[in-house]
Amino acid sequence: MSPERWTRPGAAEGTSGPPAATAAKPTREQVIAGLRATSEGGADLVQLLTPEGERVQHPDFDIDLDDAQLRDLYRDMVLVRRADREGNALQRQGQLGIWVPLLGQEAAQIGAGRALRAQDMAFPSYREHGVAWCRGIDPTDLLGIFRGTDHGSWDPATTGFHLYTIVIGNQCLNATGYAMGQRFDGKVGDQDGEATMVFFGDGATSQGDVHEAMVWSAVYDAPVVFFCQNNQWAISEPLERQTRVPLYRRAAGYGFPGIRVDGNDVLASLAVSRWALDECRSGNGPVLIEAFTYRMDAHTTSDDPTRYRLADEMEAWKLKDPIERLRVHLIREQLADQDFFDRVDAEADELAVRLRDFCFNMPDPPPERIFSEVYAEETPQIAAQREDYLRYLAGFADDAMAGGVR
Amino acid sequence: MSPERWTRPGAAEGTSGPPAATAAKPTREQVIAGLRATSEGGADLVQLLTPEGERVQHPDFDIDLDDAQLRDLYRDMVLVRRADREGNALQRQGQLGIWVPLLGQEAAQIGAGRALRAQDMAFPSYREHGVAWCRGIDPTDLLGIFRGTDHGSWDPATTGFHLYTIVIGNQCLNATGYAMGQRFDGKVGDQDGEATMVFFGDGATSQGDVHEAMVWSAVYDAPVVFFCQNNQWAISEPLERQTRVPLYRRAAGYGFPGIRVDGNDVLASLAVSRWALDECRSGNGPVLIEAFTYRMDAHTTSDDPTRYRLADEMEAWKLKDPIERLRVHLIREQLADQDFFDRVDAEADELAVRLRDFCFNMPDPPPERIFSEVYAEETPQIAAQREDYLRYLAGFADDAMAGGVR
Amino acid sequence: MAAPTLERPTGTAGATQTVTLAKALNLGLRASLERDPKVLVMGEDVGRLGGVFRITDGLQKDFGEHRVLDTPLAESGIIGTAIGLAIRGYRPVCEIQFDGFIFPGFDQIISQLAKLHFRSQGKVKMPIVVRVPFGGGIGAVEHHSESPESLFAHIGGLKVVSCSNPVDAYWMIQQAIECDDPVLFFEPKRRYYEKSELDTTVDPAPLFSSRVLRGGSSATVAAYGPMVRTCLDAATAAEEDGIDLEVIDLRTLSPLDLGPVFDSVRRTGRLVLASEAPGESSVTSEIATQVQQECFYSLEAPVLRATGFDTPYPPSKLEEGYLPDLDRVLDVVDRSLAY
Amino acid sequence: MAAPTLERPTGTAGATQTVTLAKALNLGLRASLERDPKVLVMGEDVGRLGGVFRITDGLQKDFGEHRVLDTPLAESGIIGTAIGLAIRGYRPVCEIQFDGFIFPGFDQIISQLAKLHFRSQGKVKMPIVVRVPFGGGIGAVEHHSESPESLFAHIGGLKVVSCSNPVDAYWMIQQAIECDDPVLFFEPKRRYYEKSELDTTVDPAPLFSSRVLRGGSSATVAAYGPMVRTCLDAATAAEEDGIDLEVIDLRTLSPLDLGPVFDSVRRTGRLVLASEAPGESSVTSEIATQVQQECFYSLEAPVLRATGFDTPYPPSKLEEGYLPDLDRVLDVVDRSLAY
Ligand SMILES: Cc1ncc(C[n+]2csc(CCOP(=O)(O)OP(=O)(O)O)c2C)c(N)n1
Ligand SMILES: Cc1ncc(C[n+]2csc(CCOP(=O)(O)OP(=O)(O)O)c2C)c(N)n1
Ligand SMILES: [Mg+2]
Ligand SMILES: [Mg+2]
Repeated sequence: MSPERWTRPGAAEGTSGPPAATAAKPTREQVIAGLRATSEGGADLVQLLTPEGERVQHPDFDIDLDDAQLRDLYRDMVLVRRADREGNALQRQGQLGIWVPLLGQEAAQIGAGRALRAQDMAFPSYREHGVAWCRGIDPTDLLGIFRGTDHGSWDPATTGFHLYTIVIGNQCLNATGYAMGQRFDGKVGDQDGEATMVFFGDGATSQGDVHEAMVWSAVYDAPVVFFCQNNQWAISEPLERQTRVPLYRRAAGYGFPGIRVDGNDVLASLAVSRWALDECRSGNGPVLIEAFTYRMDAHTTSDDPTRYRLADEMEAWKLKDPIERLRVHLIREQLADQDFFDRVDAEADELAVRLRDFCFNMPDPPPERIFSEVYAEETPQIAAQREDYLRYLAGFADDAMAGGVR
Repeated sequence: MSPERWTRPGAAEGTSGPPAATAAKPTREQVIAGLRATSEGGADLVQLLTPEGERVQHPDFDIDLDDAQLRDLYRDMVLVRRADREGNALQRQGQLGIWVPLLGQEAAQIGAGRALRAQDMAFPSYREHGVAWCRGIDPTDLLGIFRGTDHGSWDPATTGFHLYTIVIGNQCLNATGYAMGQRFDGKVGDQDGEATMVFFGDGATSQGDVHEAMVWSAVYDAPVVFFCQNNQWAISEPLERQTRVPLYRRAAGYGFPGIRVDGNDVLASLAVSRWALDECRSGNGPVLIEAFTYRMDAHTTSDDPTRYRLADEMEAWKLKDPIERLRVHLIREQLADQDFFDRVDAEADELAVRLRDFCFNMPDPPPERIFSEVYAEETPQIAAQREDYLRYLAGFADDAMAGGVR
Repeated sequence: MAAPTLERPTGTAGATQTVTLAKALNLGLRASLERDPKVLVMGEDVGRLGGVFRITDGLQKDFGEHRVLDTPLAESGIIGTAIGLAIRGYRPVCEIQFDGFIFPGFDQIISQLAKLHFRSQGKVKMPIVVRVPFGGGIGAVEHHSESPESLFAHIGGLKVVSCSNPVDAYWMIQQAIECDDPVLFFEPKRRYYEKSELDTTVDPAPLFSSRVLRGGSSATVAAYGPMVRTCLDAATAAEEDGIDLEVIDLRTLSPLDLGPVFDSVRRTGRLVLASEAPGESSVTSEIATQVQQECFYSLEAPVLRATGFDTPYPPSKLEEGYLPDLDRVLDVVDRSLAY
Repeated sequence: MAAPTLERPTGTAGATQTVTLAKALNLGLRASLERDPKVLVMGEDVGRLGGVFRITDGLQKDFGEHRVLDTPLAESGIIGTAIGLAIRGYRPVCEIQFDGFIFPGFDQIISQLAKLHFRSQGKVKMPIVVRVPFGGGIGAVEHHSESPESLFAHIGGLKVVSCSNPVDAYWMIQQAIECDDPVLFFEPKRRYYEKSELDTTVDPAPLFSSRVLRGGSSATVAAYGPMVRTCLDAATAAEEDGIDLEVIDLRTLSPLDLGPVFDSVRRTGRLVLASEAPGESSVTSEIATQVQQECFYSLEAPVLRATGFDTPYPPSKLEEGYLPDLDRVLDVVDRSLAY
């Protein structure tokens, strides 16, 4: 939006437009076609690498990466996918209560995650294992949540990565508040400034909290990038249960930029994310990014997607696989040799084994953990309940030793 | 939005536009200028009657009213204003606990209210005395809320006017659900269909509920007109505490039309409301209308606007008074003579007297009213609490008769 | 309490079948949808998927997209639009996917759902059921194991019930839908797959009534939802020690139906309340308060409780310790008997 | 309980002044804003207007727009962004304009504010105060007279307090801001304009403590917030009838500090609890439950309550009847004494 638009709002927007033109409510087919259109490469989809691995130009966004950087992105995606598959397998083997797969969303997450700088803060939803990876969180640190030993074990302050948020949308407001703080602290205003990025899904866009976060961030010029991974599904509900029009369009209604990026293109995701974060650092936030991608697995290991979506859809998206396209690109442009691919695969195997070993050896938390850190200043009530409970448990041990029954 | 836009989303929207262009975050001054611009008659403001009472054309909206209809609109506005002023006075005299003035918003409300048909449903906020008037609710029926004898006494079903809703934004979802019902009932689809209109303020647009209502209504094609009275203030907070860009623009992000109308122009308000309701009846809903107007009095009788806004602003808006401009128009075009104006004034005087008399004679509700209609099927607990309480009260009477103390 | 007015679905009259609690709810919803065209089912994933617990399995297929609605992902939206639909004359049954996700819808529940009947003095009815799978014990992640029922029991204008077994599930969901008041309907999710015989020809008890499930003389134990099974098991275990427990299924949490509890306590002199929810300022506090008041001279011990601790719900590896189990219930019974 | 660490603002040391409860809160907020640059005040109309009750009067003028924020109109937004600011190291004090408007912010309070410290095992602190003017008696329209404190007292991870007089208001708000846990701070709005002497050199009592305001031997009466004054007046009135009431200001509702209540009841044998909130499943239920447990052998009468009815708050012409007043408190005292 050019500055003139701000002083003469709506002059060229067409939204107050002729009633005759607005009179056509879209049919369901039109809605679906509109929502899906860009998956075929609509004009508004930012793409730098085609599904066939061909590097293309975009008039507004570009990125200049050397060969090593391209290989690193590939490595990131492969390792993250492998960790994800291992998590899934561990759940199947009864080692985890549930797993939330990211399969298919590696490019969106690695692109965004690698755009973040050390001074930035990220607020994930519950599927951001790829972003976690970029923030230096070891995949083993994720296991506790899904095994049920903790609710997230890393330190948000030192990692720049908030704990997973499960209540849909909540984190968008928390991130906005954090970004307001970055601004209040005077850390925004030049290219070395700080920024915040918040992750949420297509389904989440319906929640009031996401709206309020957009309102707040616009009003306070908060340096926050709203990174929406539109993976086409909210559990069993397709995108058309949440919106008539592509999600990136919401931003215009709040007065900040909204961009739709090919979420299966790690280069585009990185380029757009960097640009958006830089905008925020410089004080031009917020920005909305819609990463157009696909959930290639079930919603979680508890879900059965065969009940609600067709295998065809999956097959179509497999052709756009985020890892495959970079692999083809690296090969075609001779940026990596077989040795590199073998080394990455070996590294992935090691990671999987390490994850597995770690998981099998995770101790159960002790009973007093139920009561720990409920408050910064513990209440006498919690202390008493812990004591009572431990005394009660000790009673069993006594009984057992005394050969007592029940 | 033309059908083509639906199939090729964003093609001509410019929202994914060049990063260089989006990079300019508006300054506070630009925001304010942008938000206010159309009050001076921006291109996107629908106006049919200028502040000077001159009838103008709009390329998209027009209305054809005979002289009697124009006079009726004038009468509506005068009577509603008079009732409003009387409510204010009654509060000052201690007859009401509080009054919520509509002063300045008569044209927005009468335009919208007179666009509603008998089969339509309206969901007010707490300031819609003008809409209530159009729905046939006698002003005396409003007094109970502000005197504290009831929470609204009219029947929403027979009047087509829901009870006042005080929790900001709630009614937008309720209205959307009602409109979904109109659709499910098969009452939508032609020019005789049903529609719903919901009223809320500029401040309300920040609430999650308003967003969710827009999401829902778009997804279910609900025949609901969102009628936002932007009176520039949410208690002490000016519009720029809620948004960077004009509010009608939100609609585009949800995929339905948004129109900004001169809220002090009863003709424009009526024309745009009719169009929007007809769209809804025909099945092309929802529609957002932003009525650009001004709260010419305090937020409520408990408020002191001198603490937060300048008298200048008020003076500027007085020149755009909704009643004055229609009066000038009627005179200039010789559509009404002095006798007409005198009769309306006399009628207003009568109304004021009637309101006053009614108010002074309102009985206090009996104590058992505390417990009445808590449930459709009363619980034994409520019944018991009522009995206990009435017995307790009877005890005082006994004491008094027996000359008892305390 | 009005007599139940439910007609039995003719097709299944006289049929006795073995059903899970989940299936019983499904059958109950189906019966209500069949009986009254104004009944709607709405929520996240309730349509094509049949809900994450499959409680609404097959309903969209049979009743269509306008009777069984997959909604956008927002709980305030679900409750808020259900209210509008109710004003229009519908009887929406909303599913909240998990207990911990009812809070985004809390405002509409408190400010509109609970108050509209009173506000309008009966002119606006709110025949809405909010179904909430609740409680822990299923090894889930955070926010999926909560017991927020007390929050609703505190609010005038709402009714709150919880079923504990398939037979009650089948009838209570239909009765709740028939009720002209808003009903928060708490379903014991960890009992969804427990089975029992369902004979649809036997008349159901009234919705807002408690029931003595097992007579006993040593002490009274009262619970609701998932803890009822635990308490019955505890009573069986206590038998071996010669302790004869009376077990009451509260079924309704607001209004409470404490008549059977008072009667029982007057005989046993002792009451233990069990619930998964934290005890602090809860439904069990209310029951204890009323019982000490009504049975002041009968109580031989204070009313005691076995509840969840006053902490957030812990990671699932700890839930076995958090949730009061058979042993903890009996421990509290022992403490009661020790007075 | 840690000793209070508040330094007295040097400027006003030793000064005794007559202040209203509203002014005391304003002074307390001012002292906190002065003491710690991380303290922020945020909410609807708290800036230029100074809040609808003028509690934040003059603060934006003196501390600037980045310390005292007029927020957009959305309570989930207020709480949700305050949480982010707290993660960033700020100590936000949120104003909720009226009790009935806290519900749109309920989800962020329950799901994030209450749980983040536990979720992160202490790595994320939540030093946030949510100020809520609460209760009735001011002749207001719907949603402006509610007493929702019990809902928060039920939730682990939150702390809930209420002040009843200017001196406590001055100190408690500062102590709440100094507390590293989230504190729901309930202000008795109908007492905003009651006055007392404030001597800022006298050491305050710890935040999470109850206090005996008046010794007595006939029965104990405990209350919080706006009902404390009512109970003190009731005690004065009862004197004439030779009834000697002990009055306790609970001050903290979660954690409860019932030590003084237990001590008192062990002496008097009788307890009457008073609150404006509906009694059902409330803080007063919890207190009754604990007292019948701890003082089982001392109680000569059941714990009784004088509370709001279990209905929605009525139109204001009826609030005098709805709210327990001096007479209703004494009526319940009489019933207690009759045992
Ligand atoms: C407030 C809330 N309601 C419901 C849920 C249950 N739930 C978990 S994930 C999910 C779908 C989310 O879809 P989307 O936002 O698209 O993210 P995705 O899972 O596809 O990454 C739902 C409904 C929840 N976690 N929080
Ligand atoms: C949820 C909620 N929060 C706060 C309030 C207090 N309040 C009443 S009116 C108002 C301002 C509303 O402004 P706007 O939406 O612009 O409507 P207007 O009063 O200007 O007509 C506020 C904050 C409320 N009623 N509901
Ligand atoms: Mg999704
Ligand atoms: Mg306004």
